[in-house]
Amino acid sequence: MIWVIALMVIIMLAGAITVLFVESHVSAIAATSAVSLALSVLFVILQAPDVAMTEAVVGSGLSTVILALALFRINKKHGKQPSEQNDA
Amino acid sequence: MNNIAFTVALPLLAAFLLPIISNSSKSAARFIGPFVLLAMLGFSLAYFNMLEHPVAIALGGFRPPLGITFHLDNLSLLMASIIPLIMLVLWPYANIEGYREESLLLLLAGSASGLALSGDLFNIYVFYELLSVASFGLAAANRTGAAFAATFRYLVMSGLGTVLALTGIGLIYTQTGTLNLAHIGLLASQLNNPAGLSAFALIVIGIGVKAEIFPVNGWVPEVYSTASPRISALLAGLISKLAVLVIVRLLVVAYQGPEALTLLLVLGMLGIIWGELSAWRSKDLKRMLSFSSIGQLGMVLVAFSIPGEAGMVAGIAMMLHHLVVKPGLFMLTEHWNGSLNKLAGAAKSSPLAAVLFMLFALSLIGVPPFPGFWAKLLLVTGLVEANTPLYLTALAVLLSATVIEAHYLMHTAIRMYSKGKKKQVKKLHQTPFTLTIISVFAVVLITALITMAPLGNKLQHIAAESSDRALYINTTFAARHTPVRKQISLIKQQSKVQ
Amino acid sequence: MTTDLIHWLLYGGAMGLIVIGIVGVVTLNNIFRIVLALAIAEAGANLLLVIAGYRFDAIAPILTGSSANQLMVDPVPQAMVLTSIVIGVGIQALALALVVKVYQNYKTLDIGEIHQQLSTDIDNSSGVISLLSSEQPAGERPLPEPSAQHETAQLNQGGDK
Amino acid sequence: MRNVSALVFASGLAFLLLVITWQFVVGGAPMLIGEAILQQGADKIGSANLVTSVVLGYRGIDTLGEIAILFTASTATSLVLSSLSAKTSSSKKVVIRDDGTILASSASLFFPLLITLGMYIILHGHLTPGGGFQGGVILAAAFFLPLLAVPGRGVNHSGLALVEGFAGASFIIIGIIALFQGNAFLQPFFGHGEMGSLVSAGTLPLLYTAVGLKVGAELSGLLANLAEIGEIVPESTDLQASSMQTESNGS
Repeated sequence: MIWVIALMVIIMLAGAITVLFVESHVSAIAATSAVSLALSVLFVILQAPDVAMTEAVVGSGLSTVILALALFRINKKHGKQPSEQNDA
Repeated sequence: MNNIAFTVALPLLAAFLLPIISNSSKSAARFIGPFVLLAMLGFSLAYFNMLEHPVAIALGGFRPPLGITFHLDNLSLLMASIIPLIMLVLWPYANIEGYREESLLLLLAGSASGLALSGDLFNIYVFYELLSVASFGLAAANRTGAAFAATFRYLVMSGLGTVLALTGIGLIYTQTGTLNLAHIGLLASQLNNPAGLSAFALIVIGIGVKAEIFPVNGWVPEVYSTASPRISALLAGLISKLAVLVIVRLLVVAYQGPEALTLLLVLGMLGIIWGELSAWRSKDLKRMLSFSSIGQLGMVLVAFSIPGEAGMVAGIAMMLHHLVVKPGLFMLTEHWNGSLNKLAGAAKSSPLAAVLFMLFALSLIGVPPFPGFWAKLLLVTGLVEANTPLYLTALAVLLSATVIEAHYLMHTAIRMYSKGKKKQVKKLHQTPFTLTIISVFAVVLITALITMAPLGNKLQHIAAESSDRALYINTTFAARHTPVRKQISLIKQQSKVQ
Repeated sequence: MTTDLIHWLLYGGAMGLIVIGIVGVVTLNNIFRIVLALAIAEAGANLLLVIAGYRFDAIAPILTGSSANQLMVDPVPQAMVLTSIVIGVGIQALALALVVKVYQNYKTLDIGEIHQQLSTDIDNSSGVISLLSSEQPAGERPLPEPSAQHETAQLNQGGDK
Repeated sequence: MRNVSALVFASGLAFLLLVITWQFVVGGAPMLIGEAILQQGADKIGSANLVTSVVLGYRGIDTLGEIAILFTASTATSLVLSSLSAKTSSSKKVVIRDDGTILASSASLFFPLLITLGMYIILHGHLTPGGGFQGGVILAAAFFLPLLAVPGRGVNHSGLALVEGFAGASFIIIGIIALFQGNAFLQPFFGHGEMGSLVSAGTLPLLYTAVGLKVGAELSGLLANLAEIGEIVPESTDLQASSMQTESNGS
């Protein structure tokens, strides 16, 4: 079991550091999601099934969707920006 | 049928139902907010009259350390009655765009009274978060780009504070195994170590985002300049005091060691220096008031860091004084929102407003007959009596801050009475509605001035009660689900036996 | 030995997440990324709470027929973490809505630029000549308009860019 | 400069936290209230899942605060985004893209499945892991999936408001009914029932249903608000430019 814990902690910390340094926003969102997933595995090991379920559903599901929607919105604007500058 | 839980439940209920009601009848929806606030006022005042001795109420009917308790003493009930009062005064009767803002204000009221009454660490955290989210919504309600950006920075800083506070709560729970404040107080000796003290520091910094404490107050000038004056008045006047109240409770119940007090003292001093110097440098009224509010809260913190009852009296006095004066000043910026230079001639266009400004400014500086003077006097005597090098340094900082404060406030006042260009003077006219709101605060201030002697006694009483750690703990553990009157007699019997 | 290692792994993981998250919030320049870093710091605090309720050889706090006399882990921190996860996602959604609106208004995600534009906006709306604007190149310096309101300030910004 | 000071601050914090954890032992926390709740929780509340008894029983008002926070966040989000959605609502129908029938039909297939799953998780919250929050998120997903599959389909916002209003209100009203019975606010009532059966644990399943519906409605509202601004912006540039124009003028 200790190997699972070690693996999950390493995935978690690596994911967190990735969020800080990776270039693309999409990868950053994916890394956050990975952190949540590893965290929910840890919660299962720590005998917290309720929390694990919530973390999996909310942390790596819902919040990823919310982040993706917001990013989608921002990118869409981003693509249009040059033409707007011309207008101005 | 009189239960204090209604002061939390009713506004939340109304806020939840407001969208539905406003869909069917807009005019009915407009009455709900003020009505609920009046009801809240009624509930808390009813308890205030009944209360001779602090009581605790176990919510959910579970024995105190297990369930969540509400702690009712003079201080918390005072705050719980001030909340609906001040919100009634600042309620946006005229310019409501939709139900959303009303809904957010009601949520703010409910969470604020929860925060004032709660005696459970995690419950305080939940209400604090609710308060934060509602205030984000209100701060962004102007919907300008600047308001969004300022609110975002506010949110990030607040979110950081949340993480720190939650870490602090986690540390306390790891060490004591409980969340109830009174129970933590019983186990306080376990917290007198680096881990316990850093938990306190983390919670102070975390909750301190709302209390405008020194390192985490970068949001203050931005949000207060971009939000509407009403919201600034609420945040600076009321919400910051509730955050301070939480810190004070924690200090009294669990952290009476010198380290925690020194931390507060140093943070308070830094806040005073930073706030007053920035206020002195600022060139427009809104930012000047925001920075001065940071300085004032620094003084409140310094006051609470004085050990014993003297500090409690001074702190509560400073807190209540700022609570009355700052909203009044912020409401003045509703029509005087330009730079200080543009205020020239303001006294001519609305003489009453200028007089009110003078009144508030003099009281804020601490000129003798006004209530602000007595509050500052309590603080100064407290600092002199504490008589250690650090407290005397704080005294020096406080006195020089007062000089700076006098300089910039009087400078502004003089500018108002100087002659301005005609075209500009017209724009500085305050509307009667705003003037009425400001006058309410002024009337409260003057009433306090007249009734200074009984008010001082009452303050002493409140301070003695709320700085008594044993009383807090006993009260909480006596909480049963019995009617309040019976509970009071029970506590009396117990204290006789002891 | 294994207990020690588990101890270090768990606390190291929780504290690591908190510190990485806070460093991210303080150092990152991109506001979208700051929201992500905040979520990570929150996850660390949640893990810390769950660890506080853990004990070895205990089962999850759910009563079943076979769990009569077994040791259970503490349910209180788990309930707290449930609450704080849901609170976190609410705040995250609000933060992202603000990010979208800030981006629409200021056309940038850089916190430094946003801060600068914000100060200029506030200065403009109150008619103070900005302290910051003297550091900007002359072309970007907004004209101090005495009657400028928020809207006009924004339009100026948009036009200048 | 800013980075350097931030790193100094962060390493200080890391050092502090490491010093603190040095003292702690995993599994060594005192657990005073936790132990007491493990002892008497089952008898007092009658819920097999003790986390549920803490969430809805011992710390019920925390949960009330929490659903209020979700409500506040959703209200504030729609307040923040509303200036836009009000303006583009007229152009809503512009973007009906055909994303293929497969996606749309699979979405409608998943809808009842997800609803059932969500309701199952909510109703068994007092027996098994899971409950109002988890089930609520799944309900939100169920309502959101068709929205993604068939862009341009509007959300019934007033219906959502109705659900979230009444769900939140019923949570509080259940709490107040306890008051009128002479108990404390949010005190669980009704009989405990037989431990482990579906109808047990007094008012807890009712409260969790309210929480689940509230969370579901709140989150679908949030997602719809965020998604609408992602989906609605028309493909044609002139329309978007004009909407941008009105927006910056009107804000």
